[in-house]
Amino acid sequence: RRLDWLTVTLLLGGVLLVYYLAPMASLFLAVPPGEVLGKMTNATVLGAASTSLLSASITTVLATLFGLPLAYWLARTDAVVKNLVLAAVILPLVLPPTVGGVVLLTVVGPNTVVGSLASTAGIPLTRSLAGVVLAQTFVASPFVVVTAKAAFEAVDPTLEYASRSLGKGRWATARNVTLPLAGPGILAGVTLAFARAMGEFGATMMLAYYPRTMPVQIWVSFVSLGLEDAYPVAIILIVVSIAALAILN
Amino acid sequence: RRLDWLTVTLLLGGVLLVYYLAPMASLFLAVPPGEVLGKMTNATVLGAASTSLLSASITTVLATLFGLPLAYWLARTDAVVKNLVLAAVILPLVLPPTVGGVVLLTVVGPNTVVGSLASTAGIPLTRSLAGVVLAQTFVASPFVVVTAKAAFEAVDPTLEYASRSLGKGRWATARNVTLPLAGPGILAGVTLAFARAMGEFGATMMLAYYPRTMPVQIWVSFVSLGLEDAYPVAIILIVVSIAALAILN
Amino acid sequence: MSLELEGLERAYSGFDLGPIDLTVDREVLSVLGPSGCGKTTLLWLIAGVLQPDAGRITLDGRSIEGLPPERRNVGLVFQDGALFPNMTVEANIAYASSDPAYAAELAELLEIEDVLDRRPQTLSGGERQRVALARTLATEPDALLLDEPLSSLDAPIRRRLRSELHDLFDTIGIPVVLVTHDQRTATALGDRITVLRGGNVEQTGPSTAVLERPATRFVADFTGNENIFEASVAARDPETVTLRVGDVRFEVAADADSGPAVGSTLTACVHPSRVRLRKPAASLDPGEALVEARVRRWLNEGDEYRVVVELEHAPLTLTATVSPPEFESLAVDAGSRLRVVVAPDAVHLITAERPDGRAGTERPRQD
Amino acid sequence: MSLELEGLERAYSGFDLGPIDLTVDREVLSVLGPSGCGKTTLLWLIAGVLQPDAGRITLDGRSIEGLPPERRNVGLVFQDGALFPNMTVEANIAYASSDPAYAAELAELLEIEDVLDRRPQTLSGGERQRVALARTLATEPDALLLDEPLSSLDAPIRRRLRSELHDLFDTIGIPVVLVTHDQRTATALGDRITVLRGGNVEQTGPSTAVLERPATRFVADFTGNENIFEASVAARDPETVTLRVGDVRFEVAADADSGPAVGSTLTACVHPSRVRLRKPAASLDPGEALVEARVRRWLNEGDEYRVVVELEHAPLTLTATVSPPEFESLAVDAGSRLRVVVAPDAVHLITAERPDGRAGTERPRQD
Repeated sequence: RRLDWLTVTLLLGGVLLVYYLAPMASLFLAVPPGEVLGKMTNATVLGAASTSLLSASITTVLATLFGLPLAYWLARTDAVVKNLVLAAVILPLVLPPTVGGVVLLTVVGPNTVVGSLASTAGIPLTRSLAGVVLAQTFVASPFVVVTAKAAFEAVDPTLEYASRSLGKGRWATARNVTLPLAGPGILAGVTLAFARAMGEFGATMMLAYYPRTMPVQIWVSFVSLGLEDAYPVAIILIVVSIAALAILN
Repeated sequence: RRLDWLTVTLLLGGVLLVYYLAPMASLFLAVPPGEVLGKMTNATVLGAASTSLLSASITTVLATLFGLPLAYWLARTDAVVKNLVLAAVILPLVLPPTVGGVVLLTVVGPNTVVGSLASTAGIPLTRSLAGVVLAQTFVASPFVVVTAKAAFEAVDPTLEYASRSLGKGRWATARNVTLPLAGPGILAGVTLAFARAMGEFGATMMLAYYPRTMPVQIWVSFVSLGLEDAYPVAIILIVVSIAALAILN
Repeated sequence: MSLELEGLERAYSGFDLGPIDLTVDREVLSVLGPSGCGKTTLLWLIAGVLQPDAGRITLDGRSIEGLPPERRNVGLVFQDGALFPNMTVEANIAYASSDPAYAAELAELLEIEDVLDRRPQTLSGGERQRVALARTLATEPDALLLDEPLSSLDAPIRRRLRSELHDLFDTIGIPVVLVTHDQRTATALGDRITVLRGGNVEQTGPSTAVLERPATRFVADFTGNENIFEASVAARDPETVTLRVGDVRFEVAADADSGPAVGSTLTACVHPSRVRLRKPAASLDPGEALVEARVRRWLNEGDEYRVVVELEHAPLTLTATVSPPEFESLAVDAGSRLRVVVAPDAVHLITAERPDGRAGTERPRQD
Repeated sequence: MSLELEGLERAYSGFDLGPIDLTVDREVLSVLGPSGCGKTTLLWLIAGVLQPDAGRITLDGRSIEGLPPERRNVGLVFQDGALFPNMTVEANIAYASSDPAYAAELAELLEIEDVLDRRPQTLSGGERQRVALARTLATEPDALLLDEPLSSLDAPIRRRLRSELHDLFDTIGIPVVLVTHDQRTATALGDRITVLRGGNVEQTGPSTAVLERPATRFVADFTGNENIFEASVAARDPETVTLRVGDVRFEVAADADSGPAVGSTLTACVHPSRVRLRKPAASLDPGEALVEARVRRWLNEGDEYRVVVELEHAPLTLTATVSPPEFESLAVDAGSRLRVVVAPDAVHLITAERPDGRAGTERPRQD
């Protein structure tokens, strides 16, 4: 009885933990810090970083703007179509990103109606920042919806009823009661969406190989110059991920 | 007052819904069914499909085997390191897959100790089915842990205490009470992990461009022969995703 | 000022509430019923949190059933308070009222001044109820609804709050509807009582009338008239009905309008507090029926003893509640002999038996 | 067979339980206390669901405090039952017992035979309690623990189950510990009562003793001895102490050992059921103190009336409970004059005042 049950489960699960953490440690051990830091000021790296930051920020704003209302609706409705709508939101989450790229290209690709109209108007939807944002939004925005939905659901509807029976309308209730209480969950969803947008690779490769985001830059560096050349960007992305983790906790 | 509050939120959120669903519909409209069905029996497509199915299955088994104990530990422990362990599990979820590929290569790449030992033993860890599984496990297994953890947490610990005070040990309690009650949540986690493994692209590209999984095949077809050539595999993956969705609901 | 419900109906997962007709003037109406009888649903319909399927709600002459909750000016104190956890107690009250002076006055009245800067999570049950009440009163409502205001409180707090609420309701002068599953709270606070069962009104009337003259077996049981038995009518004159159970006869005061035929069988009930026990050799007051009995068992319930006796000449078991001094003077013990006295006005005849099939979700038999 | 706790301690989010010393033989011990006083924690420590920080637990001579719950053979009936929702009622009971005949016997005893094939979610509160009890008894435990067995039940069901449990405990002949916040349940079911406050034992003793001779002000208030007042000792002889409040004198039976000095001030309490009201012109029994009073208000609590009177010659307000027939014969109304009778053995002197600083999380004053 020395070895208790919970310890046994941790030992088994520890195999996964080692598998998650050892490579991370190994990277930091393998890399000569000076050299990598030097490469970080390289123009290609800086370009990829600014493309990623800009596009992920726009994506996050779009996802929040449209995702929060949808999350609230899903949390509070008892409409029969609720489950179908929820399925539509989860579909991009389980869809492989490359497939997401393929289906998006059938709508916004250069030879489609939408794509060619936009091109004519001077806003090409592929191989452009717009294309990056379109790819990231498809893949990342469901995180806002799913996480914020759970946060809204965790707010007892009785509190909203109480607010309204005190004479406050829907909007005052949402502003003073629902949003403050759902705040931490909403922040988690927004953070997840931003992290996912920063890391998006599959759909972006299909829609917008240029301008290169950081994940695409890692791939290009790796193929053309070898693993070491991918380190600087990888380290920036790891730092961003750990920052996101810190916000999530 | 005709337009009620919930309808307004749905109208706003509907923008996202259209963005998720229109491309899907567009793909099915754009594709001549006969032609695509014909291509599906093509040897390349079949090879990619069998590689994906086999590797995703192995990944799912590994993720479940080690992920469930870890999930149970996370759900039931009050150890102080709990949050750190949870952070380690979420890290691969927020890490871009290409970065996952980079860090894995620093451990199992051909020039590393582990990689060269395995190669000598006749099990190369890159450009092999083993490499695909390694990449997919890193990216997909956290889904089992996170979802099953929530499922275990939803099982009232009082029920476990009740079982034990009725004279049943830890294992009988887990088998008769905890697992049956957490079952649906665990199934959801396993399904998500399988779907994520089927769709894995970024880390796989870095670790094992060969043998080609379906997402890699889509990319190769798109680059070498154009969008239409990517359709057959994309449609198979969409069908798999929708099946996963059906299980999740 | 008056609150009127007319034909209010709502289908609700598994059972139907209503149709319900009730009028509440400047008084307190207690809605009493078991869990799941539709009490909370009724309040939510009046407050506008739920929409009725049919029926009208009129407050002070204006029809309010179509209005959203924020425009009804009906104050609802939710069960457990529904205080906003993201605000202090003071902010909770200020949220409801734009008049800081009035808010301060209410805080003083309800004795919550020293918790104004605390968060709701840190309050005790009794404090939470008071803050919720202050917050609702701060809106100066035209009608006040309370959902189980005293449940889940410890006894001393419940006792204190019960008498404070009684005084408060006396002073505010608006229709008050409170729902509860506790008969003591219902009678202590309500001018009138409505008993609800499976979504339907079983009886409405002044508290004493409902308690002492239950219309149905269900009301009798729920209001504590637990001595319910079948008896046959042995004789009848304009003022009394004589009931027979076994070889025992009871005289019962006859209602003017109800006329049970001699020989018919009917259901009677006696509240345990009206079954009086005497020593075997006790003397009789005029008009009292006196019956030999043997003690089967007794329970000490603290403020009173509950003594179960079996009549010697009838197949009937009666429960009597006895105060501690009385209990001691009677020297009650299992098996000991006593006399049972039941005054004519203590026995009530249950006339309006409701068919069993109409019962709602609760199934009293199994319990 | 006996269950012994020695110096049991457990630090628990915000307050400390214990050290607690208790011995329970083949009897029922009711642990009474307000919410949050550590009642559930105490049961969980005995059952092994929680581990104590210090102390010993002995059951039938063997030390069990180090054993996992499954090896203690202590039956714990959880609050709300903790039935397994993935099994039918029958499977729940079969899970606990390998003997189908005994399981069937228990189902018959507890009258749950007709719900055996149902899922726990579809049961009523009373059924759930019975099934949980049957499931626990099926393990043939050496001691039985019950957590709030009657809370959250409607009154008629609670009444019935209370007397059924009383009979059941009589027959099983093992140590039974039940915790409750309800004084009626504690006294009705317990041979002895332990009052818990903020994690510490405030008083332990036979039910009647705790109820009638509360050791502290807290116990007095919690057991319903709500008439608590300060009085000075006017005279003292071997059998009686004479108390003075204002111009009113009470005679109190003196304990042999306690000797309050003449002139000292002490705390006394009287249970409302022992404050008797008489008409203004009533005659006196020998030895009764009789005091003029005026009715301040009254509450109808259904099975009894609660009358608050102000003494005319002392700054003292007393609450009396009065049965409905008595209430009618007294013609009580606000402002009317009555006489108050308090028998010498009705007044109890509170001697062991616990310092206020030792109180736990509950703060009775604010409520």
